[in-house]
Amino acid sequence: MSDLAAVADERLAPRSTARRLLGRPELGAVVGAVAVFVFFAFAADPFLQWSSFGTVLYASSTIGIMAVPVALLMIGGEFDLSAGVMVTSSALVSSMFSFQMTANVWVGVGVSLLVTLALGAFNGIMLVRTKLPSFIITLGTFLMLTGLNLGLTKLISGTVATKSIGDMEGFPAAHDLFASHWTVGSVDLQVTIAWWLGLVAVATWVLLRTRAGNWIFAAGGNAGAARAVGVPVARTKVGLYMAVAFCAWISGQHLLFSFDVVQSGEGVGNEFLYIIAAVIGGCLMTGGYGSAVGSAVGAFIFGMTSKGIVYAQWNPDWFKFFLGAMLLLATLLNAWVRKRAEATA
Amino acid sequence: MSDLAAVADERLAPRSTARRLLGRPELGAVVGAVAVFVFFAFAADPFLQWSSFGTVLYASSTIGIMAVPVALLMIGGEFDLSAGVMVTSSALVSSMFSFQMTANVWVGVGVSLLVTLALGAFNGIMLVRTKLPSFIITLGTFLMLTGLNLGLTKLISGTVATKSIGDMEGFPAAHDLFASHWTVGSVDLQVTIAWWLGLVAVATWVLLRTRAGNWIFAAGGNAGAARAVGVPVARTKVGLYMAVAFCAWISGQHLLFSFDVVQSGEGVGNEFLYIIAAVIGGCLMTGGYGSAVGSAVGAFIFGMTSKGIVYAQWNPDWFKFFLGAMLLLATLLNAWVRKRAEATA
Amino acid sequence: MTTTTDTAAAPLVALTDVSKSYGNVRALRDVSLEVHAGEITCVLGDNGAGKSTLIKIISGLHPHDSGSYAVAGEQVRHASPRDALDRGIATVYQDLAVVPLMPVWRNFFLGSEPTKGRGPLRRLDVATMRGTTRAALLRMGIDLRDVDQPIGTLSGGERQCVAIARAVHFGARVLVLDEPTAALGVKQSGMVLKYVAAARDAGLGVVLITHNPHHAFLVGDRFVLLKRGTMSGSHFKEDITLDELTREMAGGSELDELTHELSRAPAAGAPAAGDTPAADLPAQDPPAATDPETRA
Amino acid sequence: MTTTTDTAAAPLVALTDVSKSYGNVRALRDVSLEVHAGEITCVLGDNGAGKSTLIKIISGLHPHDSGSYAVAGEQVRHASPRDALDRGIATVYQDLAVVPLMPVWRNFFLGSEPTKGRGPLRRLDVATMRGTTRAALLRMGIDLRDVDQPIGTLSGGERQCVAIARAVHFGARVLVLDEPTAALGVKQSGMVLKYVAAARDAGLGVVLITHNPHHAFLVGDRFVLLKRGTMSGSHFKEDITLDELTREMAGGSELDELTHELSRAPAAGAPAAGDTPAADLPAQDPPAATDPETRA
Amino acid sequence: GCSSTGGKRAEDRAKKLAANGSAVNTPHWTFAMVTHSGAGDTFWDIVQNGAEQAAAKDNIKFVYSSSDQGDQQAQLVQAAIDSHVDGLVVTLAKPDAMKAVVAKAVAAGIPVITINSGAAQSKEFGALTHIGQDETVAGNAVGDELNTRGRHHALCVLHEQGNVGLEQRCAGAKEKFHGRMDNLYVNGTNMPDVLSAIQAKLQSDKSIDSVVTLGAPFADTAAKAKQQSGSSAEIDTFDLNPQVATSLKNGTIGFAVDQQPYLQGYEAVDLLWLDRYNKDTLGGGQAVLTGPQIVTKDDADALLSYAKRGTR
Ligand SMILES: Nc1ncnc2c1ncn2[C@@H]1O[C@H](COP(=O)(O)OP(=O)(O)OP(=O)(O)O)[C@@H](O)[C@H]1O
Ligand SMILES: Nc1ncnc2c1ncn2[C@@H]1O[C@H](COP(=O)(O)OP(=O)(O)OP(=O)(O)O)[C@@H](O)[C@H]1O
Ligand SMILES: [Mg+2]
Ligand SMILES: [Mg+2]
Repeated sequence: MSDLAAVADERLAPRSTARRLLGRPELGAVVGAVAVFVFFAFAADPFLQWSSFGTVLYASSTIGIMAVPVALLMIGGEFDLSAGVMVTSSALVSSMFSFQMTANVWVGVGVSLLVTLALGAFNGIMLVRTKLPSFIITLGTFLMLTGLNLGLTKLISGTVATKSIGDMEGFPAAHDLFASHWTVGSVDLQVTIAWWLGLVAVATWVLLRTRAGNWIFAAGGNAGAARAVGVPVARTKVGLYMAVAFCAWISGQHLLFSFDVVQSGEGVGNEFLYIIAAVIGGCLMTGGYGSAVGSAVGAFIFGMTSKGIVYAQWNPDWFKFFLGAMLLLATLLNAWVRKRAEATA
Repeated sequence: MSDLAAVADERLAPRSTARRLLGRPELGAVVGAVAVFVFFAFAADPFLQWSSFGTVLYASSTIGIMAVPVALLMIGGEFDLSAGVMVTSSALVSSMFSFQMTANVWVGVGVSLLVTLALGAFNGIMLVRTKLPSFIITLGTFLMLTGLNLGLTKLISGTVATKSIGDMEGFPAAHDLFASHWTVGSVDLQVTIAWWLGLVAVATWVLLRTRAGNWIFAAGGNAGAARAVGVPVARTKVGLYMAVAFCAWISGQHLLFSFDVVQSGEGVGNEFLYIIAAVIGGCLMTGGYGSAVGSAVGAFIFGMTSKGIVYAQWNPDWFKFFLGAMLLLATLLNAWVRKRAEATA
Repeated sequence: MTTTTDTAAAPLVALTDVSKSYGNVRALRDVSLEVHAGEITCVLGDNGAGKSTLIKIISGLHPHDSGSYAVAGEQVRHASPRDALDRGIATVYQDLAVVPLMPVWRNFFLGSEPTKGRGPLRRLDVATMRGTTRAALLRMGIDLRDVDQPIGTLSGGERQCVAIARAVHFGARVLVLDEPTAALGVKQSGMVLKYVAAARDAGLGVVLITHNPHHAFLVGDRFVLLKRGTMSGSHFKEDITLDELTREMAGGSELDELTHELSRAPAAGAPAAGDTPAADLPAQDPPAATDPETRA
Repeated sequence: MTTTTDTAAAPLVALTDVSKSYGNVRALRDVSLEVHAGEITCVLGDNGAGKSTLIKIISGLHPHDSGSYAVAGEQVRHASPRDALDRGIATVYQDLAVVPLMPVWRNFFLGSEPTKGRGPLRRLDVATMRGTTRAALLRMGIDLRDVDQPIGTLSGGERQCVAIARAVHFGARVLVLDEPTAALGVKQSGMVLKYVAAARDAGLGVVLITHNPHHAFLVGDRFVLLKRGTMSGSHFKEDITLDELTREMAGGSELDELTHELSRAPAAGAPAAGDTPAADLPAQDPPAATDPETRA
Repeated sequence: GCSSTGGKRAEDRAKKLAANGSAVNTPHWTFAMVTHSGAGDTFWDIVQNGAEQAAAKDNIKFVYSSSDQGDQQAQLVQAAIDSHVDGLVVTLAKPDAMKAVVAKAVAAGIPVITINSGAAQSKEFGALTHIGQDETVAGNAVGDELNTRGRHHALCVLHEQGNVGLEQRCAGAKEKFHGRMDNLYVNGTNMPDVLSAIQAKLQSDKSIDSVVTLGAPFADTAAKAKQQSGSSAEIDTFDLNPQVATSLKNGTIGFAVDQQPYLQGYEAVDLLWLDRYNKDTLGGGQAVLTGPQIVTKDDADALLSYAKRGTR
């Protein structure tokens, strides 16, 4: 079998490392991000200030923290429409438990973690048990949580917002963990940015270097085949929903500890921001393809665009128009770059 | 080839007509609808009045008119997130054109039809040209239309709502076509119900009895294979987006002629009601499967549930919770019935 | 090498020095091929040699990167399979082009649906569609319980038969078949070869891809051999023997070694009735180079 | 009928009167099968006969409706393919169980990934995975350019080889193969049969599905014939000849008629070198019942 | 572990339970209120609290529903008519959408009272009376107050795009304000977005010297944004809540303009009851005004405890 030796293959066109890098899903999005950045650097003077950079990063991180598990879930072939309100639920539980029990806020934080994980598990288990599309299941959870958030808050607090827990024991420490910020030079950096980057790193490691990551790709790429070769698809999906819940818990605690008070109606609609970030970052809607880094770049593009329009002081009536146009252009550029990279690679 | 004769096949278990009927996608949803109906008939006294029936039917029809093309689009494998605001855009164009030009309202209605169809075509052409997921494309259109609705209305009318066109030429006739109602006994029937049923009939005919219908199923079921056997997949998808636009135009004209005035901020979020109706009615999120009748039943379930909760006078804080729970239960029942029907068929 | 033929007219399909890359994978390099009316052109080669890629270029699914492609003497560049179909090129793809959730009869006519009535009443001729589907499949030896069942619930071979029956039914001038018999049973394979021969006799040009040199040699008129994306040979039937063909397909010398290994294997089992293990070998594909006649 | 064997121990896999319906389609009725260590059980039958369904029951993909299923004497009811894998049953599915967008090496090890490190640092042993994949495929004669390319971009046969190599690599006690050679080239088919024989020699039980009676007869020890969902025969190798087997697979008498039709076909082309058309026929699958020996 | 400070116990200790229970023996009528509010809005929450308190007192079954879409709101009114309620309270934020269905209610013999928006249309539509304050007038009050405070460049933060009431508030303020006023749309259901958007705006235009939020919950966030972006703008707001009252008290917020939502709900139900019971009307055909009231540091102390119990 002499001709089977692993010598350079004549059927492969040579391919440089640069090109290889360009072929990665997230690096298409990076080009989009750079383009958006350059655009606003010219269009909006204040955009290039260091302090603005902190604001943009903060806006990106609050979306990005949730975009990471949502991207993982999308790679695993499912959606979670309840992700937005689950953040609020998590904050509400934490706040109301601490307040009503007059307990140290850390107790509330712990209870909230358990409750939120249970919500995630509920989504996942309903999904694998009923075999209904995740769109329907999580839409049901979304509506129910929206109702529960409002109904329970009014029942317990008597108003649509929680009571302030700013004066309770344990608040300062919890605030430090979830909502502190440091000033580095003239940039104000929120702790959410650290959470965000940490989550991206962990998710990337899990996706590329663990069995669970392999299973996530397989569950989304071809669930039938994955099941046939013995991948615990159901367990993987439940785990993904719990990962979403875990990050919702982090976001929820941030919400609580940075604003003291939680409005029960919040979070509705945010689920789409997370999905947008994941998709801009290169996740396929159909599952089986994407990356955590991509979702971070997607969140960053979204953060830059939505804040850049404010910095540019464009007519606010047209805000959504600009937002839509920018997102479309960024994604188009992303797709175009990827196509070019593949064709010439 | 004697053994190939088309005699009764021993490999087929006998199967009655009733069971065959039960196996159809939409008839699973029908069981869900009946269950919801019976439930509210007991839970809400006013629900069984004829007048309430008119209200429920009207509520269902306003969703149902859009659920039909959205279901077709989903069968064809795509989404349209801009469907909700497109209804508002269509109404705005019609109203503002007539008013600003002091033209007969029919001129505005005509212009609106052209503009709306152009919006649909834009969605479709962008989709097939860029090959980006429809989620991203129509999300871009959604945001841009939301911005345009507000920006243009404020630019032209100076406020967020249009001026009344109730006193303009042609209004009565247009009102009759798009927003009249008849009283049959004690039931007040809106003309939208007729539009709805008409659209369901046409869509069913197209889906099951025309080449276009075959292509829609194929485009959603396996676009690659469809293309390989010569189905004009791109043309089919553009056509589907234009069908959504056409129905958005009908809905938009109804909105305009029943209230004289259009609020530029409305319509946001309705796209999901349409998708919900289609999915409850048995459309697959992944395309290739579903029916127009199913979408109608889905819209009816949604209409009954959302109005039934009001008739039952449950605590409004919990409205969303009940809505979510009922939808989930209806869909679960639907899925369960279908599974049973298939297993014993 | 395959430039002069006894058929005077321009070939139905002529590819000249065609290349095709997928990203940085060069799947085909400088391949030439001619399809003539009333002839069967067999494309043979190892796994991954580029046979399906060649087929996909002919059927308009992929554009070629370089080289020229002529249909009946006219230079073409198909933008979509529709163009190829309109020029009378019908194809059976290896990764079957069927829509799993659609009923068999709808799949059969997909893209070329017969209609009746006119104007807004123009509608699918459902009765004809069902009837034709059922009949066409019955003729291939497939007795479907129910042409209304989703094609995704058919067995692999049944699905293959639907695809072949469809191509045969619509094949106007050129019939392209990518490993049509791979998933088929004994009876169905025979039927398909019969169809291929019948199509040829009816004056169609046929392109047949197969891994079975026996099948190829039985019906083929010319043989194009691909190896790792390049043409490694092109022969007329009269210029080559089955044995040479088989040997060329299997990559020559390594095969003998393998045959010896395998011929020892069945000896571990019960001895076969009448035949020696070695005598079995010729009858099956891989070690066919050891055909009794050849070895004798 | 297949209850007494020379191997004393309980069969590795024993199905007794197993039935399975998909909705109102009765795909299998009262089928029995035994798989013994060191033996190859061939399942033969027409398209749509229910072979893949039988395989899917064995590999835990579908539960059976009635009848019993024992692994090594113990009654089982597999809830998922994982259960079957854990009992040492590795399967190659006809509709390949691969995840198209994932790289080849990830697909190869999917569901049984080797890891290194411990605790939170436990991670995929990527180097081993790539190396093993490349080596295992090279041994089958597939020289992949790049084990990192998505498996969906491989040719049909290359994908098939990955699936087989994977099953062979992980096959602990029972190896189940559904038409493994269908998409394979001459060389690869030979390799696969060699692997099957080697697995058998190593003491594994093998279930092999094929449409090729020659392949089956070459390596098989027992033959289970399915016809339209029911068992139409079950034979030991010593009880049957290749010819009888072929005839039974093709449905008997109709075949002769077909053979005659086909044998006329090649006559329209140029005469084959040395061979008469009729002499070609035995060498290929469908009309194999007209083997020279048989007709003589 | 237990917290020694704050929490429910602290609240309970401070809480004075208001006497409750109905004081009349009229039949158990059902009154419905249909508003244009989105879900979970603090302002409308207080309106509801007022209405419920009046309902408890008057032995009324009170049913609330709301939708921020005009056609949906009309359908909800229709549902109330179908349910044969004994009285109806509606808002006319989108008067044209409500016209027909209010006429229907009147025709069906249901007494209708309009609240909050729609002072101009109330009478024409056949309502008994109108209670409350047009958003435009409330906006005007803010514009005037900004002038009084010598502001030059104000920012109006709209927490929902295309919401009629919010647009009216901003437009009203702009109308009376002599300086420049910019609009900023934020996503009200996403507090971090509100924070970062206001922050971005303040960073990009240092000349902004006052920020007006259109809902109480956003005032605190605006204050935070101001602090983090190093701006010196004054934060002002519509509506009250406990946090705004506290911030008013300690000077983080300049002023709040209050329409007394509690009164709008309470009076509407009470007047419906009075109409049923005694054919009494209030206002003599004129709208009954509930505001606007400018609340500053001086009033904050007194209002804080009421805000905490959800009635101011
Ligand atoms: N999911 C399904 N739903 C309904 N019917 C099915 C399903 N899967 C298979 N069948 C039917 O069951 C019968 C047996 O199918 P199976 O795939 O087992 O055949 P097979 O013997 O493997 O055929 P082949 O040789 O063509 O692969 C076929 O007639 C097929 O139509
Ligand atoms: N979409 C694609 N992207 C990248 N590489 C591809 C793609 N399709 C095919 N290839 C590569 O091109 C080569 C030729 O593939 P092709 O499918 O034409 O082979 P084939 O001769 O049909 O093989 P088989 O007999 O196994 O079907 C293969 O090595 C394959 O890996
Ligand atoms: Mg191929
Ligand atoms: Mg099979």
